[in-house]
This record gives sequence, structure tokens and C-alpha cells, in this order.
Amino acid sequence: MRWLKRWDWLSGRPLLFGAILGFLLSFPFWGSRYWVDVGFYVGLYALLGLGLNVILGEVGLFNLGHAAFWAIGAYTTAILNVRFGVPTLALLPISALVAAGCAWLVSSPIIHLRGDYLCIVTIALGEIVRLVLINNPGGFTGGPNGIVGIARPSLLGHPIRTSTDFYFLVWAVVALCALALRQVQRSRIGRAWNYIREDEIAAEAMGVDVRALKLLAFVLGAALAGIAGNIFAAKMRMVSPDSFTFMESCLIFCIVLLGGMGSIPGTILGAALVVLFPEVFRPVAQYRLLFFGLALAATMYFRPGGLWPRRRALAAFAKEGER
Amino acid sequence: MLLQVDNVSVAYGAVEALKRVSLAVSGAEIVAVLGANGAGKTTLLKAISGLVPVKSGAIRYNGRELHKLPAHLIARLGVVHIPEGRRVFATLTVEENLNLGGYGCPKEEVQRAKDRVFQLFPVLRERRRQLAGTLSGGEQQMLAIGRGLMRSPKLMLLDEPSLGLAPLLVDQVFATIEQINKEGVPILIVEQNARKALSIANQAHILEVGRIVLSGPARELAADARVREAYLGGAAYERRLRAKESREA
Amino acid sequence: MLTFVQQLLNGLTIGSFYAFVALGYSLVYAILKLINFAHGDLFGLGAYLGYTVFVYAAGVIGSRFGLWGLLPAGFVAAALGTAGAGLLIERVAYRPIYPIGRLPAVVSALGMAIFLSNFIMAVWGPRYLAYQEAFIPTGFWQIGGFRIRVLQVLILVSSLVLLFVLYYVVEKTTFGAAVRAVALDRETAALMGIDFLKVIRFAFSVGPALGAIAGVFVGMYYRQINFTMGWVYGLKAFTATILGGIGNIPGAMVGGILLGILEALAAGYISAAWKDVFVFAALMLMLVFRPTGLLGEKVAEKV
Amino acid sequence: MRDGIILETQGITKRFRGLVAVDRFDIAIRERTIHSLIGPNGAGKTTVFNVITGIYQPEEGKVLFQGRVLNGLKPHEILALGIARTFQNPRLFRNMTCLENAMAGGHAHGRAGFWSSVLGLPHQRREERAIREGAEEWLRRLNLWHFRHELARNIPYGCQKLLELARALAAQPKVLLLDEPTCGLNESEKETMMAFIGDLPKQGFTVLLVEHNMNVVMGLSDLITVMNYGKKIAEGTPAEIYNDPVVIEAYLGRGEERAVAGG
Repeated sequence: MRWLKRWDWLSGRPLLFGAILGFLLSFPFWGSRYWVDVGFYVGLYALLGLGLNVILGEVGLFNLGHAAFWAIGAYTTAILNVRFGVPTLALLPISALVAAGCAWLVSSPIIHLRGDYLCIVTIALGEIVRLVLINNPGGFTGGPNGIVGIARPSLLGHPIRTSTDFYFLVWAVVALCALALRQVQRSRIGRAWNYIREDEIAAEAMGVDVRALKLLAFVLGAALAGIAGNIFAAKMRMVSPDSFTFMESCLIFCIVLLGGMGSIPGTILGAALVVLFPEVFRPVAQYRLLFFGLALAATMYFRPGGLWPRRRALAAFAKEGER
Repeated sequence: MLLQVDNVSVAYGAVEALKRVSLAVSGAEIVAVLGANGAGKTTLLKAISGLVPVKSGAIRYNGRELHKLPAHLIARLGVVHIPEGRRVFATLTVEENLNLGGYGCPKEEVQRAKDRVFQLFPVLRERRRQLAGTLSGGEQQMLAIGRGLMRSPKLMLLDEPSLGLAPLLVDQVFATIEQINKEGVPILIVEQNARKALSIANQAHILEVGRIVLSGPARELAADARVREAYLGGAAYERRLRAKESREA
Repeated sequence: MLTFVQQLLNGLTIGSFYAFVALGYSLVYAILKLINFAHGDLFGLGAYLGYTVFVYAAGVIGSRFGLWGLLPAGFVAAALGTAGAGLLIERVAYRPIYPIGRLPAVVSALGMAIFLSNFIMAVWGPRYLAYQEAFIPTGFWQIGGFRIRVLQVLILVSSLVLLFVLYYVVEKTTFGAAVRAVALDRETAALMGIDFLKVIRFAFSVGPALGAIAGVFVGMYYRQINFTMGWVYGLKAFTATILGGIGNIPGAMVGGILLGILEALAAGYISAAWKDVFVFAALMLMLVFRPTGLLGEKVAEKV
Repeated sequence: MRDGIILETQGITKRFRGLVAVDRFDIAIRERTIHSLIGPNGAGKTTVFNVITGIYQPEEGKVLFQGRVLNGLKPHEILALGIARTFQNPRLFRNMTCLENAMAGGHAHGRAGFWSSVLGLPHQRREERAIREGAEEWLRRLNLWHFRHELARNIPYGCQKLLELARALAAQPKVLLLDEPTCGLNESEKETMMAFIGDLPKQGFTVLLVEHNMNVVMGLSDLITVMNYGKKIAEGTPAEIYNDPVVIEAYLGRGEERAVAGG
């Protein structure tokens, strides 16, 4: 099994990763339903984080409107399922495609904008999507109340129903995406993304088609958000515009930076922190976001590179081992 | 002693950029610090003007302990640092650049200093309303020096004034520096162009990887065989030129 | 025609709110290249501080000097308090972090925005608070077919005066040149004897103070405030900043006014529900054709 | 292609907000030579580079490479055709390893797309190996091998300049544009760099060199073009240029430098 050998983020710290994997796999069997649901949300935000990590972490494009693609994925699932009866799980790839398509349409004219300008455009995009959903054009989106009654997905005749089912669904998708993204990270495409992040002009001068690769990152990130939208809609059985606010985009942004730009395990860790923080501080519910704000600032002070930054030099050494 | 740098060390993170460097500027003289890129020349000037913190050692200027002061207060003492690469404020006008050179000084004094700068560099008067970024490289260097003269400097720190300038302009810039010095301003100059710097300096120091390895009167250093080979490159240059010419002939 | 003029007037009023808040973003951005996401919530804080002063001082000052004695007290207190908060945030959450890098600073700013809005909610509660009639100038003039409210005139005149003063300070005085110099090259500015911290304090006190004044005006104009108002206006004002060209003082003013007019016209002639969609779409279109804003930055990247 | 000219510009003009940076400029570079472009600061040398490499589009004139017009092509397309460059101040990918930096050169010659990378298909893996081996080859030849796993920002300045050169060479270009390759190097690093550049024509490369250090220019060049205010003011062999009164007036000056060299 060659691919197993190439799994070097395991080979780096096998014990730690084994422990995490064991914990994730066994957790639903001994954790309470409430905490399994929390575990589901960690997975969901990890997926959103992985999508944004491609855009922000790998390429360095400021995107503070990632929730828009999440919303597009969720509403695609909701509308096609409730109105046209398409099975929910079959909508997973379709949601990804629709979100990716929207991302392509919107980002192609603006992809050349520099950092902060791109940032404001993505914020505006997030707002436009949310407002459109609220304004209910053609009666399609159900207005502020959203759409209810989304069917449960079923996999090969087995309905995905319980918290545990959804937990494994989302984490299976996270695992697949993380593996795929890791492959890309180690390819010329992943390197080219990093070249763009480090120095766009030099990247272009070295033969990197900056525009095409930025678009690819945007579309890919949006597709992952679309998948997250599908799973979210299936779990909640309803969607409404309230779920896709600017605050959500901020949280996903923070996930990537808390974890460490371009770091896949870091992103998953960031998602865990962002989801778990309010849970741990539930006793002081009123002040928990207040503390969350302070914690964000403090983390950036103590670990500006994120909690689990990507280790480049080691990755390169590991590559050599496989020769 | 006007300026006394005493056993100064500076570190960027784990890397020591200056290691126990000592030198002094006494009267109205020109002191040159020579060395290759990365030797720590710029760091030395930045330590004196307060742009980088001193790890150990002391810098004294007229009895004041400079290493304990922030950069803007050091500038107000009349220690004028003209940074490498000119660094004019590109989207401010030439005149605004000059006014900032005298930031915090009384209005009449600024006006008087400005007139003197315009006398020294007439081209700046012509371009006073132009944005500094639209000046040519040489004009920007003149503006950078002129901006430094606005505060009637008591000590001038010059960082690579010849960098990136055409040879013809280099001559002009060095002539200006000599003239400023003749008017009584002590100068500490850091240069890669060792030959030029030694030709105007009284004292010189050679910096190698953060340490001063050789000090002495500029004339002696210019004659030193090691210096000639390592920094003036004269012998190698002549050799190559001759080889090239003989090959072509 | 009548509606047009009326909408234009509304647009100018809203636009001056945006201009006020946009200036705070722009000043900080120019100097630190940092989007101060907490700025919108400082504006919200200003509205709440003004409210509190009005409520508590109405008996003391209002009873003795009347409305026109109460108003300056409220504005000054709100401006001072918010400026203090701005300075405090800079000291605690930005100054230790911005030397490290831009992205950590952005996250820290987002953290401060979350903190501030939740702080407001914790102190004043999550419900809407009403600005009472007792501290709002309610008079109006009837000219021809339409009415001009005293409050609107007050807003427009004071914004005109304050914006002009700020413009003059930044563009025409030596201190203003120092501010712009710090924005361009902090190190070299220090070599000119310019105190960086003084410039920072200027940005983090004047910006929030102007934002607070706008906050109080918004409270008076719409007669109610809420802890989420910070980010609603913050987002619009930030859009205005970009529209005019970020880091550019006149640009922020022009962008704010323009955005207000655009919004009012869109609300009047298209649909109130779709006005924000229209505004944001206009922003995106503008950036496609003029990537650095209307008044733009003067420097292009050097290769 | 006439007379072995591999790269030429014909009457290119580039203005910035009314200021003419390059004014109807012609230059023709013969294959396997070192051609230097010198002139005072702000004469437009770097702008010529940026026009040739497609970062700027000229308002007038043409750029021809092996008889093909380059106007309108994007920088990455021009690199793929065989023109690579270095920058005056090294523009490395600072938070990536030296090996990854050098591998950037191979990027344009890769074909593997997104899906074959995700699946790690055999042709993608072969291609990755080829890119890496190409990069490693140049790291060895430029004595950067021991730095290959260091982050680019952590290696000394002189090595950064060499790494930029390795990166450009790994792109297998036909023409190399070098922007002040010895600027900021110490004397021994300068020697290394010069020896290496001097060797490039023998290996089949053509070099266009912008440089201020006359030592380097006179020692290396086969032909020198002098420009001032965006125009060509002289062209010739090093010996001709060195004694050209127009060049002396505009650029070289009559300083001590010449006294030493002439003596």
C-alpha cells in the first residue's frame, strides 16, 4: 500500500495522530448525544475551514464571505429536495457544483483585486447572498423563515438519521477532503498556490498562471462549502438566512488563522476550538462571545502563526524518504 | 568626543548583527564604515539613531545616552540619519518632504533652512510642488540629503549615499557630502563603494560580519594591501580588463 | 422632482454618517494597513454612551440649559468616552500584535469587534433602546412642498464643518504631513523626529470620536439604537471607504456621501428591501472597473 | 530569425502617467552571448525588462522572440516560451524551502491537472519527480544543496541571489534576463556570480544583463547597450563603450574610478 507509506503527517507523529483518530472513531460510542452533536459541528466547521484554507491559507486571498457559498450549497439542497424531490444525498455533489459554479461566476471579474479590496468584495458578496435569501425572489427561498422539511438522506438504503450517523457522515467527508487536499498541497498546483501567496509577481514571472490558479482555489473552496451546506441542510432538515451571517464568515476566517495558514491538521484543530469554546463557556452564556473575542486577540499575540502551523522543511524531508 | 559607540551588540532574534562594536566621531570629521552587504553597517546606523534596540553596550552623544532614547527624540537632538535607498516620501511634495525634515522646529528656522537647501540644490526649488516620487534617482538622493539638512544637523549619519546611482551622480553626491562637512558637520558614512568613501574620509573602520576588524586613518587604510584586495578590487579589475583587451586584440 | 430632492437630502444625511465612520477606518488603515473591524462597534458604543449621558444628564443640564445645553454635553461625552475606548483597544489588542504581521492583526481586530458588540449587549441589554424626544431637536422648516428638519440641518452642517477641519489638518498642516509620512514609511518618519505613537493616538482617538458623533446622530435620526448597529453601519462605512479609495481622507468623505445618496435613491426608486443588494452590487461593479477606488491610491506597486 | 538574433525589441515605448520611461527603444540580442544594458538610474532598464517579460504592455513597438511577437502575452506564457528573469532585489518565495523555490522553475513545464494530483496518477508522479530533479540539479551546481530544506528567508543574501538564479535556470529558458545580479554581493560572492554567468553562453544560454558595476559589465559582456532617458545612446563592445565620449558624459563620469582603470 504505497499511499499508506506516503502518509507522512502520520509518520511525523504517529502516536498523536493515532490517538486523535482513535478518539474520533470511538467517541460516538461513549459520548452523550449532545456531545456527539457538538462533534458533528466540529466536523462541519472543519469542512468549511478546509474550503477556506485553500482560498485564504494556500493562496492568501482574503475571503470574508465564505458563508455565502455555504448558504448556496444549503439552499440548493433545500430547494431541489423540497420542491423537486431529488434525494438529499444525491444533491451533495450537485450542491458542490452549484456553489462552485456561483463562485466561478462571481469571482472571475474580481479575482485580480488586491488583498483588502478582495476582502470587502467577499463581504459584500456574503451580504448580497443573505439579503437575496431574505427577500425571497420568486418565492424560491422562503424569505426570512427559510425552507423546512428537507428529507433525510439515505445511503444504500440505510437512512442517515441519528446524531451518530451524521457524525460519521461529516467526518468521513472531512477525512476524504483532507486526504485529497494533502495530495494537492504536495503537487505543482499546491506549490503554485503558495508561490502566489508569497509573491504574486515572482510567481507569474516563473510561469504560474496566477489568474487560473486563483480561480481554481476559489472554486474548490466554494465546492467544499457547498458540500458542507448539503450536510448541514440534511442534518437540520431546514435552512434559513440566519445561519449564514457575516459572523459565520468571520468564524471560518478565524478557524483558518487560529489553526495556521495552509495547515490541514491546524484547520481541523481551529474548527474544534471555535466550536468547543462556546460549549465550554456555556455556564456564562451571556459573556461567552465576549471572552471569545478576547481569546482571539490573545491567541494571535501568543501564537501569531497559528496553533498548528504547517511545517515546510519537514514535509520536504519526508518526501525524500519515499524515494 | 561627540559620538561614542561603546561595545555595542545588536541582535535580530537569534542572529547577532553587531558584536561589541566600538567607534567614535570627534570633531568635524568624516568617519567611514566600510564592509560588504550584510556586514552590519546599516544596523550600526540604525542602532545609533534608535531604529533598532541595542542589546548591550552604550551609545553616547554629547553626554546623552542615545541607546535609551526612542528614534524621534534622537532625531530632535540633531542626529540626522539619511537612510539607505533614499526613502523620500513619494506621494508628498518636495516641499512637504523638506518641511518634515525640520519637523518640530520653529517656522522661521524651517524657512531659513529651506532657503539654504534650495541654494545647495537649485533643482529642488524648481520641483518644490512636484511629488517626490516623480523625481529621478539622483534628485531623490539630493532631496534625502536636503531633508537631512533641514534640522541644522549636529551629526550626520549617511547610509550608502551612492547606492544605485550612476557613477557621474556618485561624484556629485560625494562632492556635496564633502562640502557639508566643510561647513562643520561631523559625518559618519557607511559605504560599499570603499574607494569613494576612503577618498573623503579622515577615519575609517572595516566591518566584517558584525565585527570591526580594522580601524585607522583613511589614508592608511586605502594603502593597506588587504583592504585594496578585499574591498577596492582594483587589482582584480585591472587584471580582467587587460585580459579582455588582449583577447579582443 | 420633489421626491428626488427629498431622497437626495436623506441620502446626504445618511451619507454623512457613513463618511464619519469611514474616516476612522481610513485613518487607521492609512497608518497601520489594518482594517480596524472594531471601528463599527466603537461607533455603536458612541451611540450608547450618548444615550446614557442624555438620560442621566437630562435632569441636571437639560433642566437648566435646555436642549441646546444638553446636546453638546452628550456629544462631547460620547466622543471622549469612545476615543478613550479606541485608545485602549489600540494599546491592549493592536500594539502588541501589529508588529507581528497583518493577518494576526486582522484576527485580533475581528476579536475586538466581537468583544465590543457583546460588551455593549452585556451592559445595555440586547433590546432596542429609544432615544427620547426630550433630547432630539424636533423642529422643522416647511419650504414649498417639502420639509427640512432642524436635525438634518444640524447633521449636515456639523459634518461639513468637522470633515473640513479634519481635511485641513491632514492635508494642509505639517502635523498632517507627518501623519501621511508615517503612513508611507514609519521608519523614515521617525528619523524626521515624528513620534509614531502620537500619530497612532491621533488616529485611534479622532476616528472613534467622529464615529461616536455619528452614532449619536444616528440615534437621534432613527430614534432607536441596538447593539448590532455597529456592524451594520460599520460594513456600509467600510464599503464607503473602499468606494472612495482606502487610506485616503478626502476619498472616505466622498465615498460616504456617494454611498448614502446611492442608497437613498435605490430605496426611493427601486425598492427598500433591495437597496443594500443594489449598493453592494454597485461596489463590486465599481471595483471591477476601478480596482483602487474612485480617488484611488497614488502609488502603484513597483516591480 | 536573422543573424542569430534570438530576442529583439523594435521601437518599444512605455509611458507612465505621461512620463516616457522607454522611448522607441531597439535592442537585438544574439544567441549565446552576454549582452549588457547599462545606463543611469531611471534610464528605463528595468522597464525594458518588464516589457520583455510581459509585466508591462508597450504602447508602441514590438518584442520579438525567435521571430515570434510577444506583445499581448502574459508573463507566464512568455516564461513558457523560454525567457526567464531575476529581480534586482531577490523576489523569492520566502516562507518556502529553497528546493520548493527552485522547483518553481519547472512549474510551467508541468501538465498534470487538479484531478491527477488528487489521485496521484503515475504520469503526475513522474512529472513531479522530473520537476524536483531539475531543481535539485541547479541547486547542486550553484552550491546551494545544503540549503535545500531551509526556508528561503533564512539563507544569506548572497545565496538568495544565487537561488533566484537557480530558480530561473530550472525553467530551462533560452534567454535569461538578469537584473543587477551582483548588486549587494561582497567581493568573493561577486567573483562566484561572475564566473557562473560568464559560463552560461557555453551551456547554450543567452543572457541580457542589467548591471551598475562596471567591473562586472566590462568583464562579462560581448556587447553593451547604453540607455539614458529611455533612449538608446550608444552600443558597442566594452572597449568601444569605455571610451565613448557620449557615454562618459552621460554615465561613466570622469571620477577617480576611471583614473585607476585607465592607469
